[in-house]
Amino acid sequence: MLGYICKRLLLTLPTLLLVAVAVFLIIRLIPGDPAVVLLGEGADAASIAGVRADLGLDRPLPVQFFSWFGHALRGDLGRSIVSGEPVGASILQHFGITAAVVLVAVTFATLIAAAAGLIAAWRRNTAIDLAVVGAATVVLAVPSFWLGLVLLLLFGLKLGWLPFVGYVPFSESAGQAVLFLVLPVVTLTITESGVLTRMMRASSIDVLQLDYVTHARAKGLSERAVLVRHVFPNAFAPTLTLVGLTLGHLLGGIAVIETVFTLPGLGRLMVDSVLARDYPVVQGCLLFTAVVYVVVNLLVDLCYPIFDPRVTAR
Amino acid sequence: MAVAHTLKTLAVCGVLLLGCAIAWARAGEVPRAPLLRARLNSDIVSTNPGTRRDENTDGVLLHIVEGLVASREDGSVGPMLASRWSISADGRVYTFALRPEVMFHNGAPLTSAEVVWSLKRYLKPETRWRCLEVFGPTGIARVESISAPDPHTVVVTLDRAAPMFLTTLARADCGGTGITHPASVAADGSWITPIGTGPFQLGEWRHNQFVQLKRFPLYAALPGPRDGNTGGKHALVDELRFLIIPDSSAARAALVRGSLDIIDNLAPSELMGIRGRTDLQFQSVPILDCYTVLIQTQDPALQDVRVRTAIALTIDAVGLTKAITRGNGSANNSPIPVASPFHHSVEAQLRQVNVAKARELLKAGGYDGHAIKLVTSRRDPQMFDAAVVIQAMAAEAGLQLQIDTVDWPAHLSRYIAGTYQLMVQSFSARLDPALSFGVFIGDKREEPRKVWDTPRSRELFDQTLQTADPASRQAVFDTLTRDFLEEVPAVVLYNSSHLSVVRSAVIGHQNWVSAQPRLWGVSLR
Amino acid sequence: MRVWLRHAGSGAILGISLVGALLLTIAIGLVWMPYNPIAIDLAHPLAPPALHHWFGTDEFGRDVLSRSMLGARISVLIALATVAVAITLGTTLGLLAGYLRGWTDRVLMMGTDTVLAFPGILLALALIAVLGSSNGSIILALSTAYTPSVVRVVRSTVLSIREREFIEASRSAGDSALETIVRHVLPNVLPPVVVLATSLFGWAMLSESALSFLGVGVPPPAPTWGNMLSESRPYMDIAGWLSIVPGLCIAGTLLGINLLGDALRDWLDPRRES
Amino acid sequence: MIASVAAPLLRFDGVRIETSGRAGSEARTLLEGLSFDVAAGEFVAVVGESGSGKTLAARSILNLLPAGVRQTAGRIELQGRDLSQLSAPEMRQVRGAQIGMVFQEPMVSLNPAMTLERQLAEGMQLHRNLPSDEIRRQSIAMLERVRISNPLRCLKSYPHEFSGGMRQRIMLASVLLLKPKLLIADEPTTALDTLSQREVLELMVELAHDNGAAVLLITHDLGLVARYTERAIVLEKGRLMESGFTDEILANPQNPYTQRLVASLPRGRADLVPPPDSAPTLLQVRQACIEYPGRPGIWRAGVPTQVVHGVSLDVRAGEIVAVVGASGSGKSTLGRAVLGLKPLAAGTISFDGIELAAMTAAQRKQFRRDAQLVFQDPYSSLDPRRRVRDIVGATLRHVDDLDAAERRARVQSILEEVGLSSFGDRFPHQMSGGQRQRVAIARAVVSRPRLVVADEPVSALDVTIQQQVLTLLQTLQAQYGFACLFITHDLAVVRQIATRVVVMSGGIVVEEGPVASVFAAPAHKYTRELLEATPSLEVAVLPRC
Repeated sequence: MLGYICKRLLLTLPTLLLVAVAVFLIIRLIPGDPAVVLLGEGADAASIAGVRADLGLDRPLPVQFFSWFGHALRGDLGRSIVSGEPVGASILQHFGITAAVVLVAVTFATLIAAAAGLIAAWRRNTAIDLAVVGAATVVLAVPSFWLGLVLLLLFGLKLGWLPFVGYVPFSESAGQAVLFLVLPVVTLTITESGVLTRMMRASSIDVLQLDYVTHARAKGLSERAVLVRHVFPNAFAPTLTLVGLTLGHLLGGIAVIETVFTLPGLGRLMVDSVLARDYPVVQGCLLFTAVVYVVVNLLVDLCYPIFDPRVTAR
Repeated sequence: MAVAHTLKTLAVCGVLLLGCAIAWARAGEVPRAPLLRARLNSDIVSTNPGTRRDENTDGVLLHIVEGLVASREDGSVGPMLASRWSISADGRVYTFALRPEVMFHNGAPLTSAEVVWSLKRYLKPETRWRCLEVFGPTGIARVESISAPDPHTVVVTLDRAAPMFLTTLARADCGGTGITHPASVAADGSWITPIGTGPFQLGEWRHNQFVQLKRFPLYAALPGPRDGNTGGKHALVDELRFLIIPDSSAARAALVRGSLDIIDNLAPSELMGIRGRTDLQFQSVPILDCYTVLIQTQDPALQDVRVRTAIALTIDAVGLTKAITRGNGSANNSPIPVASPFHHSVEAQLRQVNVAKARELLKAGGYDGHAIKLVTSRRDPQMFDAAVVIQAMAAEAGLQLQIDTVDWPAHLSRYIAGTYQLMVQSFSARLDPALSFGVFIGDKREEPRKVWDTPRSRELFDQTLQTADPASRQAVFDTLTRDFLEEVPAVVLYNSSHLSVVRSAVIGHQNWVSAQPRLWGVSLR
Repeated sequence: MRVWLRHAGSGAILGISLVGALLLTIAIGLVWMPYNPIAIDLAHPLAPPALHHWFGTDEFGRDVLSRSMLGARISVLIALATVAVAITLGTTLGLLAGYLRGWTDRVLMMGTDTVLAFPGILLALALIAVLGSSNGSIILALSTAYTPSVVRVVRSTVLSIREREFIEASRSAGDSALETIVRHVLPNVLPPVVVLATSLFGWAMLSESALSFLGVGVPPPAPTWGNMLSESRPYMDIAGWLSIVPGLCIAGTLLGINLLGDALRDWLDPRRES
Repeated sequence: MIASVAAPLLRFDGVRIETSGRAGSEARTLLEGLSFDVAAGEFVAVVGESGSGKTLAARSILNLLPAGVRQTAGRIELQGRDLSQLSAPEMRQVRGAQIGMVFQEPMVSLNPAMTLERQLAEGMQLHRNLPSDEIRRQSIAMLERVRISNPLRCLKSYPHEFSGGMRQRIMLASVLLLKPKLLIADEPTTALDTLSQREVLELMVELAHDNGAAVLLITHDLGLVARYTERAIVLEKGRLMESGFTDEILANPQNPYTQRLVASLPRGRADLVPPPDSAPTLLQVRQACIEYPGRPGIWRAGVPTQVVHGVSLDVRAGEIVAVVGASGSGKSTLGRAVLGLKPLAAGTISFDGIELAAMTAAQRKQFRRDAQLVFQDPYSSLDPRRRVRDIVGATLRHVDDLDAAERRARVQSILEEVGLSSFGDRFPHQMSGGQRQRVAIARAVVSRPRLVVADEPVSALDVTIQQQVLTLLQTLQAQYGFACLFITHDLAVVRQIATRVVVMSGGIVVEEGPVASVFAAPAHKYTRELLEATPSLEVAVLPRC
């Protein structure tokens, strides 16, 4: 198993290197100079050049890249131009919030999808099936941020049940922090459950037609036992891959939902740092996202054999 | 069996999540009442006064640090850490007498040594002081020496007379030339934290979430009531917390539901839905800022004054101001703000919209109908809205303007490099009219961001810097205003107001001509 | 066709009617609009839906209905262009990777993995910031973000077709590699690609509005449903119709497109039971 | 085994099965008025081609009909008790405990995500409350009984780790552990090759006899019916054609359909005449070796696996040579290599004396025209997106001396010869398996090739249609005189069509020679086993009256 993990990680190194180079170049192509942003409207040429020297932006590009990437490999992502904070720490702090929302939301979405998909496939072409498919299709059509806006308007503003401004971290008061996360989690759960339900239903339909399901019934098992013990594990395997893919992307930051609910998550951090030309933070964030994407996909592949033993970790 | 497996994996996910939640539950102190909560629309950029800054940063830091002198309510300069000062006959030597009873936040008394250290630090190039250029070759004067004959006296000697010296020291964007204790800086010169003499001291700064200030119990306040950034500054709450809420409707909703006490610099568009409420107090005080359309006179299409005049004639400043500031701004075509004591009859002239004349001038000026680019940014909603309105108004006269919305860094870079045809730009409050003109006038080769570069205008501008007598300065300002309206290097649109709204429980909040928040002397019922 | 319609059931009919409504709105918009969508009327900002302004006005007094009609045209244009670029580029690369295998396959797959490692929206954000926010740069940015998913679908379909016996039959009949691809592989790749195109259209429209939400969308004053929605944010509590109208337009269009996509999948692949 | 006087074990009485009118389509009758009895311990076959309703009959016993299909009339009695009236819990008591069922596809008849131990124990835990170690002991005993090596390891492993034959045996073990009174075997060995088919069936018979269980064998293969069942029931398109003792029905079938069924069994033909010795050798294969590249790791290249090593054979012009062997013996790979579709690792293949590898472009173009391939799976060998006319005309596109009109005429004439004259603009999915295979043959023959390689052309078809396609191939071969390399695993077909036979096993040729002599006195052990394991041969031997 360990050999397989090392091999997989080695395979992703070139991709990560490519991502690092791409990020490094793209952010520098964006017009607008971080030094100018720092000094504001009154900046004169001399002090701009001075700040650029301080930040090492005047060094040749390759030198800048290798010094940054060298440190990155050792875990030091440098300091933010805007706040001077170490990039690594601020990424982890923002990532914590994004991870909390994404992990909870994707877990709920997966549970909902697994149940709804299975039952819809089991009771095909009946009222339940049409309802589930209808709901999933509608959910797929609704833009996530609009849904967020409506929920915020309804539960935050009008009914005032849930706070939605001035995020209070867990350290401040766990109760408040949880309340803040309810709305974003609900929004994300609804948005993500749509595609997962459709996937689970399709794979359940395929599995239900296979002989070993009829065989299970022929053994005298109850319908429930057949569904849970025989249909679910085999139907859940392909859905799990989709969950892995979604998880990989969402952990990269749900910028839009974080904007709607003013959550200082990784997505928000990335958008702000791109808009403020905070090079180290942007580079750190995107590299971190790429690593998360790779690790999550690896994790999903590792627990895939639980559902489908044919796929052994070769 | 297979199902047990699935439940096991989901349980692992749950535990992982719980671990995350507990990991952050560090012991944080429970907020104590009374706590005053104000709002910032974006995080401060640093705690180093007058260096890495923006409007929000200046506003917050002026609660922590104080300069030798500070602006009064009417914009003039008054005593702060220096109880009085004398100027030599030739206007070059300034002798400041320090107030004896002032203490730093770390308990050390204020002596001339710390003042000299602070002033010298500001003048060092690596500090990147915003106002260093004022004392550079293109500035008003060079500082020859700073000395401390005794623990309570500081003498500053300039190379020539500079009536604007004290005004510069008081400028908010220079950090009020705040005096800080040497312990604010580490051994290697890197900035740690602002140890000032203000009514509040810095508490916790949690990025993108809040800036917390705590009351400084040993603060030695000047006698008498508040007077601008000076006068009696009393911290009436134990803790002041600036919450960072970028989204305006979220901030408004928080105010309505009581999880926020003060929304200070409110954008006019955020006013809707608040004005009618009884549980909120609303204030609007004109300030000395300026919203203008800069014109790149070196651009081939805009070199002809007739084209520039035509552009100015298509803009109905009164209508535009009313629409954008919801009636809280005052239309104004002159660089001197309406609220400035130097704003008289000449400055009050307003161009009347004349679409026919504008078409005629455009034709005469050789405008061939192709689109002229108007650069704006979303950072300040008023700038964005102004561009949209100007474009619509220009279209009436057949003038094709194409809006180029860029984000704030790109906007600033193009402003400083002068790479634009037209640009909607807003300048923060300048308490002295000379500074207001200084934004437009300057040598384009040296500073590409200046728009008015004629020998006559620069000569007149220097005069305003040299003379201290208000009457003669007013005459020069009138001439400059007339020339400005004549040559149209830019079209000033309006001066906005400092809009703020507070919960009824808040007592003593009073805006003034400077745009920054002022939260000393404010308490909760 | 009629048989298929009855068989496809209500989903397809609803899908066709929604998409039809969208196309009708755009067609009418080309000829007539109640007001000039860009003209401002500072006298009546934020007027609620009433007789002369059916969908009310925005903060500049511009008519929301006219802006929705013009917005429909631009949003659909951007989404269509993005789908066109992503599909053509993605299909070509997918065909090469799937059929030629070997090094081309490995290099192309590494390229797609790199792009996929970026969160879509942020990649688009960075590209737009570089190219300046014009319709063209948005289309380029969005198609770059979505081409990898097309490459992956096409590649996996080609891999399965490649093993089918009629490919061997074509080679044994003397067709060259190119002829085999054009005559046999491409026609069989089209059905899954067409279905993917419909969901891609939905994603593109969602991303365009998300980009406007983050402030880098289509530059004003041209309206798209996305930037109308993001500009309606400050007035959500006092002028709800400003955000409800574009939201419903986007949701309605996407619902129509998705239903059409499902119906297309069943029609193009008769063997699959609905 | 005379039927006992008491109520029979299983009785079908006027059973009718219909599709429930759903989504507009009106109700269709799939099975009408089926009545028959099965006595305890008796072996009964239900015979019919695809679409005859035999599987539906089997599945209706345990009420396992697919969605949208219902039993609308008649009674199914198990020892006098009508199963169709049972409530769900009552039916669940019957399933597994009283009646066991074995399915067709070994690949999907066992749950891939569940260890075999749990799948075997599942039935026992449900119907017999035995302690788990007792269940484990019985499972191991049963596995040994079905000749599974190392039963302990087998319990811990997953289905995909076993071959098709072993999997069917494991399934038998799991069903018979519960000692059911009736075992329904729904085409249990159709997907297996001849040798493992024989093993599984003989095992099934032994175990049934041990437990005194009756067996209801659902199949389309008359050979199996002859060898393993006492009575048979013949179905066609949902109707009972004939029922009675197996050997009577096979000896002199009364019903015309049964007669056609028995007649379509491949029989030896005396009139097969080998080509004259003067005929030149068209195809020479000398010491051919073929490899499949292994899966490459990151650095090291994949380890290739040898599939064919050192095979030599000749085909003379106009001669039909059969290549016979089990699946995995390399016969299909050899067939493709002969057409140059698979590169040789060693050895040579030459056509008309010219080595394939050394052919010039022009020679290769001519070779493409002279050598054609007919595939096994009608669903995969025709491009679903193209009309029949394009498919058949594909090879002609590369023939220069024909203009468009002549090409169209040539295609239309070949379509007429294969009996599909009006099918020109149809799509493959609009045609039956038999019709598609005729299109495949038309495609191969239209360019007047001199060699046709037929890779198991009929094994995917029903018996009656198989006969029609074989006769078509023979008439075309006689008419155009092309040589044919006929690849199959069914020795009965070999006897009907080929004059010479090459027997392959494990990638090498174990025996070769004229069909008559090889069949009469097989020299190699493998050939003998293969002959014995082919049941349909015996039936064909029966006197025709």
